Amino acid sequence: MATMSDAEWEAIRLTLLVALTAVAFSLPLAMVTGWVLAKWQFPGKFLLETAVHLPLVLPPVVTGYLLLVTLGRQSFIGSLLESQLGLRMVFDWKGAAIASAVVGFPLLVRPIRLAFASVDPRLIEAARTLGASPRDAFLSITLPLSRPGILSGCVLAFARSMGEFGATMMIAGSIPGQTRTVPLMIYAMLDTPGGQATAERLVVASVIIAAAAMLASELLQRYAARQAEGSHG
Amino acid sequence: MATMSDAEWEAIRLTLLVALTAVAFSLPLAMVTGWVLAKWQFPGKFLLETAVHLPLVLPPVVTGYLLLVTLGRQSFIGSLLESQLGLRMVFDWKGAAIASAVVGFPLLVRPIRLAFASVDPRLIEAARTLGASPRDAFLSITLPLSRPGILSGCVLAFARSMGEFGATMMIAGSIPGQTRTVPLMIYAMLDTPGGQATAERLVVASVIIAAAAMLASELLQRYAARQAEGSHG
Amino acid sequence: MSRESHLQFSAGTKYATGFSVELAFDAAPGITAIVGSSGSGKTTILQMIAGLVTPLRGSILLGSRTLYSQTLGISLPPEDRKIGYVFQDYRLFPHLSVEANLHYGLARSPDQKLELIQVAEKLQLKQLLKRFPRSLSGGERQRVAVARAVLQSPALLLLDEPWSAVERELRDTMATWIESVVEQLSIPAILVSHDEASVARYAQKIVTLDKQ
Amino acid sequence: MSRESHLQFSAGTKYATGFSVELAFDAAPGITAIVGSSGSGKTTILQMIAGLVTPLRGSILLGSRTLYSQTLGISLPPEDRKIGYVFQDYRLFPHLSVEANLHYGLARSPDQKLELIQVAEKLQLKQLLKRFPRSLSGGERQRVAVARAVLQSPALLLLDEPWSAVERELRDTMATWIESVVEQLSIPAILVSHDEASVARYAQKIVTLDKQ
Amino acid sequence: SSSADRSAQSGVLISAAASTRDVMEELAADFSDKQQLDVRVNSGASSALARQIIEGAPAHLFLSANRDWAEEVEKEGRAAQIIPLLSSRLVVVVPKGNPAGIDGAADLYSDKVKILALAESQVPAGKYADEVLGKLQLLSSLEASRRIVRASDVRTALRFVQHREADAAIVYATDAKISSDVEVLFAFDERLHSKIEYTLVILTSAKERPGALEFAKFLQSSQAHVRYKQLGFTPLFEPVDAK
Ligand SMILES: Nc1ncnc2c1ncn2[C@@H]1O[C@H](COP(=O)(O)OP(=O)(O)OP(=O)(O)O)[C@@H](O)[C@H]1O
Ligand SMILES: Nc1ncnc2c1ncn2[C@@H]1O[C@H](COP(=O)(O)OP(=O)(O)OP(=O)(O)O)[C@@H](O)[C@H]1O
Ligand code: MOO
Ligand SMILES: [Mg+2]
Ligand SMILES: [Mg+2]
Repeated sequence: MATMSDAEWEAIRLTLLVALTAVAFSLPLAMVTGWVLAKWQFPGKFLLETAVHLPLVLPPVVTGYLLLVTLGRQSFIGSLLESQLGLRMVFDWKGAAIASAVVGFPLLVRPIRLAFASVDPRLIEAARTLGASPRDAFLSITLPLSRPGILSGCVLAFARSMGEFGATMMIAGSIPGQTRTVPLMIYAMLDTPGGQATAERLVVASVIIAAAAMLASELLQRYAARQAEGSHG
Repeated sequence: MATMSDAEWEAIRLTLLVALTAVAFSLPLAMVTGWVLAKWQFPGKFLLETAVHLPLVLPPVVTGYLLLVTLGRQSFIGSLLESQLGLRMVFDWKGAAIASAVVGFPLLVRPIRLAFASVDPRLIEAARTLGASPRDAFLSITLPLSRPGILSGCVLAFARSMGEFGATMMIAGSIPGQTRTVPLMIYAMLDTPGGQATAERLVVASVIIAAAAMLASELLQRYAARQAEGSHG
Repeated sequence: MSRESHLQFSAGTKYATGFSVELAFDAAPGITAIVGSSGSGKTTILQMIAGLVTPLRGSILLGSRTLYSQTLGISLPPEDRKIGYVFQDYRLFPHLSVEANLHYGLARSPDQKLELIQVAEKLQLKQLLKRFPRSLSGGERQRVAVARAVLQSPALLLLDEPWSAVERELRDTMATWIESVVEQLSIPAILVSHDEASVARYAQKIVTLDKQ
Repeated sequence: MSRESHLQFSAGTKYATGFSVELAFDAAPGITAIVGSSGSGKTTILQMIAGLVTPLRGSILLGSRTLYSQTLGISLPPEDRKIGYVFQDYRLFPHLSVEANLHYGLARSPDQKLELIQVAEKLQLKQLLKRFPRSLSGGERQRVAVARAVLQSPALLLLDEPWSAVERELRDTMATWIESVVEQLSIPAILVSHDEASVARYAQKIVTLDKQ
Repeated sequence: SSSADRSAQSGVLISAAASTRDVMEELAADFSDKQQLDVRVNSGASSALARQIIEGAPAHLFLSANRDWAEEVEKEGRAAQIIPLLSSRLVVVVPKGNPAGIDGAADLYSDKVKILALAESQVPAGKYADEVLGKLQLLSSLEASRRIVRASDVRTALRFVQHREADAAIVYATDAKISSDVEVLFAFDERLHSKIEYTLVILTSAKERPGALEFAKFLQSSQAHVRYKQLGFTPLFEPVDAK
């Protein structure tokens, strides 16, 4: 890795920034969505589910295209963001983060939903009799017992973000040092004479980052499990 | 939908064929992998995890490129498949199914792993004392109790397959009526003058299929839950 | 006998399976036992008092507080009832140590009249405070469940088979201690137990639930 | 007394927490009780017999079969021991109906000497066959656990507090019935119970486990 | 984020068609060094680039692979000036050594070519190829016999030939130059397709951005002229030498 160029380091830095931002900012919404899907029953619930899964079903380029239309300068949201907050999404790493967040959202929600659904409701009842409000019981019982699922969702969404190409390319473009994330750079290098070596280095770097993420999640999981000596009381 | 052309119907048929084949054939391997990740502890386990997640971390085009190199006519495997079995993967729907299976694999494994890990081992012990071999206990206890997780993984992988573009394009090309799946056709139509309408119809069709899949999984889930009147004994 | 902490129960409910139960009784401070055969509805009564099963009719009053009233449309959420509940199936929190389990209700209680360490000592749990529920024996779990419910200094204590998994000697220790706690806090305790000896010895009043 | 179905237990183990237990006893066909205070290791002994906890030393023989032997390096897997185990925490299969729970061991047993319907009737479970464990009362669950273990016609029966959640009357029905089953099958049964009355009345032999 | 934000506020940004990425990045680097000005290149499919500009992407210049997308941008009022910059030849490539023994255009519809790789019809290169095959009256028969594989871009079409999965591909002469595993069999007569015209669009936003117009001029300098030719492009302009 001694031979990595500045541009490659910049792409890696950018990818990490985008992936972490995407996961961090979509996590709260994913938890709310996971909760609603796990605990509420309402007619047409599968429509919400479909909506959540849309970014997975649609080709990423289409998702990117829709984001471009939604957040572009000509759109209501885009113009509002720019005039009120001075935020521009198109050709910006923040746009790339939004693309990653949207594309990774279903991967984040599913395991969280499953985890919430499988927490034994009798434990929640016990917490309530011990003085915990529903919110308190969620934070002190449901949340820690759902840690493996939440972690799982984060790992999936993070990994997906590391490889996100189509949607990012549409909204953020591929500007070296600015929005050219690792996948975009790999793609560019694949077609460049002499770019093969760079592409290979970047693939290796992605793999290493992914391995680090797995290791981290594995350790966190083991730590949590040791804390609880297994989750079956 | 009365206006859908034959080519569009053909793309939909092909996409369903590819997605269902991909999920059906990768499910057994995903279960084995999920089991190993859930139940075994071994040094360097995170390396296996990383390997499983690679198709998520790498841009799909890169995955497709690697598949092309691995399964292509010039490769050992590819030439073997062609000479011995008369099977050609490149430019074939079977190649598209492999691409979908590979890209969807991490999405299939994660929830299954989580489900296996969260089955109460005390129930397995009880089954063993009642005369069940480990394999029997897996089939009669672990598997049915993991149904929500397995279903979840299948839904994710199926949905992902519906939207798979990059890897499919690399290995299967885009031959109308032969390997042009819905995402490839949407891509082709997106920027074609007059193609917008087709692209929109296909997006709508994808969404409807996804909704149907969600509805099916929801019903299956509810059916299974009714069977068990909830999973907390 | 202070009216302030008197339980007046008169309610009934019905499960989807067709089973229905109906009961009316008063419980003054001290131990009131509910006895009845297996499946007669004892746990269901306790769950109605705790707010975990909603009655279909009637009212439940605790001192001057209305916990439930069909006519008034009142149904206090469980966390506002200040009721300590020892579940028949314990329901310890698997991710918390014994100490954290005991602390759970204590930390959420406005008036902490009992000390964690002293209660743990009384119920012979002091050696187990750092352990997790998974590695406890049946009787140990049961004692943690009792300690956890008592430690929140409730206005009413519900005990569903609180000593079914311990030997006679420990059972007497537990019963005597609960008797003293109930007296100290001046609250009613509802005891469900199939152990006739301890019911006869410790209950001031016995309510019998017939299978309907 | 047939040697064929005699349990010879002489083994010990130790948990990571430091707790260790060691015991030697024989059990002939009929009911042998193990008594001892909460946390003294009764459940641990049963788990060693069933093959769920591996002893650190000693041997466990059932008739002519070696279930475990440290010196011979033998440890039969639980499913080959033909031991019916009523767990202290029941362990019913949540996804199976009562009937399917009862059927589970029966279907996997080579010689089916008992009828599901008759056992269900004896333990007053006939009304519950289509129900799922989640909606059963404590005593109902316990009876399903007992019926499930007995129905596999085991070569040895382990009963960990099998009637702690039912009233005196039903307890006697259960004990008398188990006594007759044990006699019919001519097998030993190991009973762990804190109910001194039923131990005194039904156990032919009492082994006392001291806290070490 | 800081460096990225700064350059977005001060530098010049050109959105360039994927097939011109290498030369544009090279010229941008040259110009940046000389002028102490930051020029960045955003590359992608011309269609995507045009849409991004229409949706407000902060680019100052746009190099489209054809005239259509340039005009699309103009229609939306974002173009200040449109300059035909480069042309290219459309060629047939085959795996090195021509294993199928393809002889000329007539062989494209013969048993020698089981798979012909083309870019998708909406990608400029694919559109030109369609025109050529249409004029040669080969397109419908090739399509009917399912011998045409469409690639998402022209480089992927090339790659299929590199890996010998396709027997031939129609690509730009400039693409053929980057791979040593393929050989150019022949170039099509330019009259068989509409003019290949890489079109430089000076966007309205270029006027307020110091250096943008200078860089546009640099792209038409004699130094650039030489580079284009080396890479296989045909410049459509007379060098106007910027100082
Ligand atoms: N959630 C439920 N849904 C349907 N029926 C239920 C449910 N919970 C309990 N029952 C039934 O209601 C009846 C009363 O149950 P309950 O748990 O109150 O009995 P109990 O008196 O506590 O019995 P035990 O002494 O065996 O614990 C039983 O027949 C039981 O099967
Ligand atoms: N998995 C385990 N890991 C560590 N310690 C354990 C484990 N299981 C049980 N113990 C401890 O070993 C001791 C004996 O446990 P065991 O369950 O055998 O007791 P018991 O005699 O059945 O008690 P009870 O009558 O309360 O059920 C207890 O102190 C318990 O805390
Ligand atoms: O450079 Mo293009 O837009 O792939 O023809
Ligand atoms: Mg009960
Ligand atoms: Mg025990």
